[in-house]
Amino acid sequence: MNGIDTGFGVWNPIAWTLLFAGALVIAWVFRVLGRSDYKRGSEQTKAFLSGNEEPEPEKLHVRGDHLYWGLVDGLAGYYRRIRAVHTGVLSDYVAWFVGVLGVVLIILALVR
Amino acid sequence: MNALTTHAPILIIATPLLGAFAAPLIGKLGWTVRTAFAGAIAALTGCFAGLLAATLYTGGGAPIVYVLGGRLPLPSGLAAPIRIMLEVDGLSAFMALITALVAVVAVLYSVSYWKERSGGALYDSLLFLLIAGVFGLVLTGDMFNFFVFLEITSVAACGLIGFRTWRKRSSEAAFKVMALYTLSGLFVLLAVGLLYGQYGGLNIAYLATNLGGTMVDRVALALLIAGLAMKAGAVPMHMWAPEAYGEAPAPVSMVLVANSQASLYALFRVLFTLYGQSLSAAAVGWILIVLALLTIFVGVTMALVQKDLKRLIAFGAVSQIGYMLLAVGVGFAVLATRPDFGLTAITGGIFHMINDVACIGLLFLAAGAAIRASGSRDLHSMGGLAHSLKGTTVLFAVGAFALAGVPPFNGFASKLLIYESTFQLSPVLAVIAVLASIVLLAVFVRAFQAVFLGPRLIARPEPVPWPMVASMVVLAAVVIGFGLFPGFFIDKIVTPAANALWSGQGDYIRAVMGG
Amino acid sequence: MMHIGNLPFIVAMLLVILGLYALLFKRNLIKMVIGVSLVETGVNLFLVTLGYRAEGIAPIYTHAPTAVSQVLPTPQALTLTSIVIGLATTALLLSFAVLVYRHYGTLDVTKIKELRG
Amino acid sequence: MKRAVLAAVFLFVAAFLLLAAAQMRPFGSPASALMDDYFLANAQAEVAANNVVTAVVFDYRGFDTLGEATVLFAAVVGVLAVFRKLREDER
Repeated sequence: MNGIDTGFGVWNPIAWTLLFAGALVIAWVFRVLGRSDYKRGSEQTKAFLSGNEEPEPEKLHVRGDHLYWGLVDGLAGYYRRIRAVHTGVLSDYVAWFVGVLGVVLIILALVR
Repeated sequence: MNALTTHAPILIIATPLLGAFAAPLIGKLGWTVRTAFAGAIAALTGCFAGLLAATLYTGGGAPIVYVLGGRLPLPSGLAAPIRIMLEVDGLSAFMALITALVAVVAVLYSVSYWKERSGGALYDSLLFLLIAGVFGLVLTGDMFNFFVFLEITSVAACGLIGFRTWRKRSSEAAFKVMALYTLSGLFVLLAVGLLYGQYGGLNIAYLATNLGGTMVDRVALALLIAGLAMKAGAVPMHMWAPEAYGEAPAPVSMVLVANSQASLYALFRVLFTLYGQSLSAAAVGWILIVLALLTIFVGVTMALVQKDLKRLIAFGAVSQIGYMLLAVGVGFAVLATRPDFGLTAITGGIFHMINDVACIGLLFLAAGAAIRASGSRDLHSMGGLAHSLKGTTVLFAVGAFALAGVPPFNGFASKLLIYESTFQLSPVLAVIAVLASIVLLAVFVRAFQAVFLGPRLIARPEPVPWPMVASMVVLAAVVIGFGLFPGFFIDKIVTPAANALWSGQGDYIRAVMGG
Repeated sequence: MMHIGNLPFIVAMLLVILGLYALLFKRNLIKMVIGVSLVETGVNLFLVTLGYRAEGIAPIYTHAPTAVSQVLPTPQALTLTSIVIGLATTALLLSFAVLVYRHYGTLDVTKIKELRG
Repeated sequence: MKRAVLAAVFLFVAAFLLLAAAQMRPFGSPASALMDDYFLANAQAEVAANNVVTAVVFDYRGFDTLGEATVLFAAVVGVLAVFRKLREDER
């Protein structure tokens, strides 16, 4: 009743959630059993940057457009083309509409 | 009570229409009265939608026909319906429930979102017109009437997109979207004209009994597919969608997603109910599948590189339309030949509709709160909002995970059905769908990191008023509830809708034409 | 009556095509609105031609001769509705064009593209 | 190049629309007029209207007319919203 049977597999979210919660509890237990000589706010928690001063947190923050730059850079060719397609010009939007209409017309005319 | 049940289909449309017509007058009485009125109208509409759905489900799923201005669908001795009628089957009722959810949440959110702005009464009026239009789209059983409601939604939606007239980009988006909506509506009307010319009728059930596979029918189908797919936002006709969703006020973006889904519903209605077996289902199914794959792929990859928060979510919304198209396209391609997975695919696609509107709506609303708080929508200059907007942060995370299909949220349940059934037709489809979901998770991790994590970049963000939080909590409850109990909801509301598409053509026609 | 075949349908479609041409190849926003209007006019004309019945008269009974066929009333009703809808959408489109001009200072559609990429 | 492809696709779609128009049932002879003949035969008796188009617009398809008025209302509200007076902080 509660899960789904797709005919090829089964998905029961309640069982999954219970398992996940169990895993979280185990992780939490491990965390609690951690080292007792760790002190918050002391020299231990400071980042070590080869002896350099730690920059301000505002400067360390990875901003939105810096995330995944590697992936985007790897796909630069694709992105150059696909962004060129999004011209922002209304006539082009209408052209795409007419183009799709043409393709659908061909397919429907040819298929019996 | 009995009269209410009988007239529920028209009351669903009439109540928001009353709200729309009265809003400019009520607006003169001040903010409190206006808000109370809007809330009452939204709540009443939601009740009627629930009543209609309950009537349908307890009645065994047989379509409910409501004839406007008459008692019987057919006047005695005539084989053609003459009056406009609303026809509600499992799918219509399902879409009405989605729209009701969206309507209630949008009105609740708008209460404080729009308090300090000019033209609040006009905003309420347009919002109710849009809601009434979407209800009309999903309930009507008449092709020309469908066109009329299409135009109501177009005009109201564009009025709302361009509502913040001081924004340069809003005016641009409003003009472009209006031109495209009008064009798609006119092509739908042209197709309706072709069908009327051939068969002398406008009723969907009547046309479905007569349709053949002639050239004119095919051209009409092509016009309907292209026009409705554009309004739904399928790639490569999706370019208006990020502009519309991105530039509209946050609650309107959510209603616009429901509007796109109503177009998608109409596309499915045309394919399954109007044309059904009279055309080569495999070819049309593959048209949908190709459009869907393009939509999924381009949607997520474009979302990855957006710098504007609303526009990023909007591209995510475009990609989700692809999942529904994919699932139902697979279902249509194997219509009546492979019941072992065709029905599962359609079930997944239909279930994904309500999941999508809940997740995307939640994301739009949370983004609206974040933008309102920080005064910026540029991912580069936002950050650290989690320090002050704790509730919004959690809600955004819930929406993002659910949309990306992370268990145990609802997006996973419907996407699992889609993956497993499309895999049966071609493993490539499932692989692309899974990969796109992973990229989508990356997209929202980026958005979440940029907006909410990190040091406080904004000193004193505006707090989020309680009605906005409450509306987001409602959507989050839907997300989690549908995620934890998918079997229950599929059994109760999704299966009747999927059956209406898969095997409901005969029932739909018989409800009007008898026999 | 001269035999004209399906010429009225074709002429209506030609108007639709003309409007589509304006939308595709014209750069001025007002001309694009005119293009939308042309498509609309073509569709309306198409609808109203659907109702014609050979040798028929207007479907009005006042002083109508008996035993003469009348043209179909529904397409005329649909066209009336569709004309008013067209008027409403054109009005809104033009007011958005005014708004766009205020913000951008131009009506050239290729220059109104802040929302791209 | 782009323009040439566009022109070709445009001409192709145009040809299809014209083909559909040419292939429709002949002009002047509606294929099936069950609904319209019902209106012509019964409008006077049922609606008491001598003008059948009026009967269709305001009675048989009155819901469309309501929708039409709604579109008009929506457009008016939209135009009012576009040209409304903005608050100081919104300009």
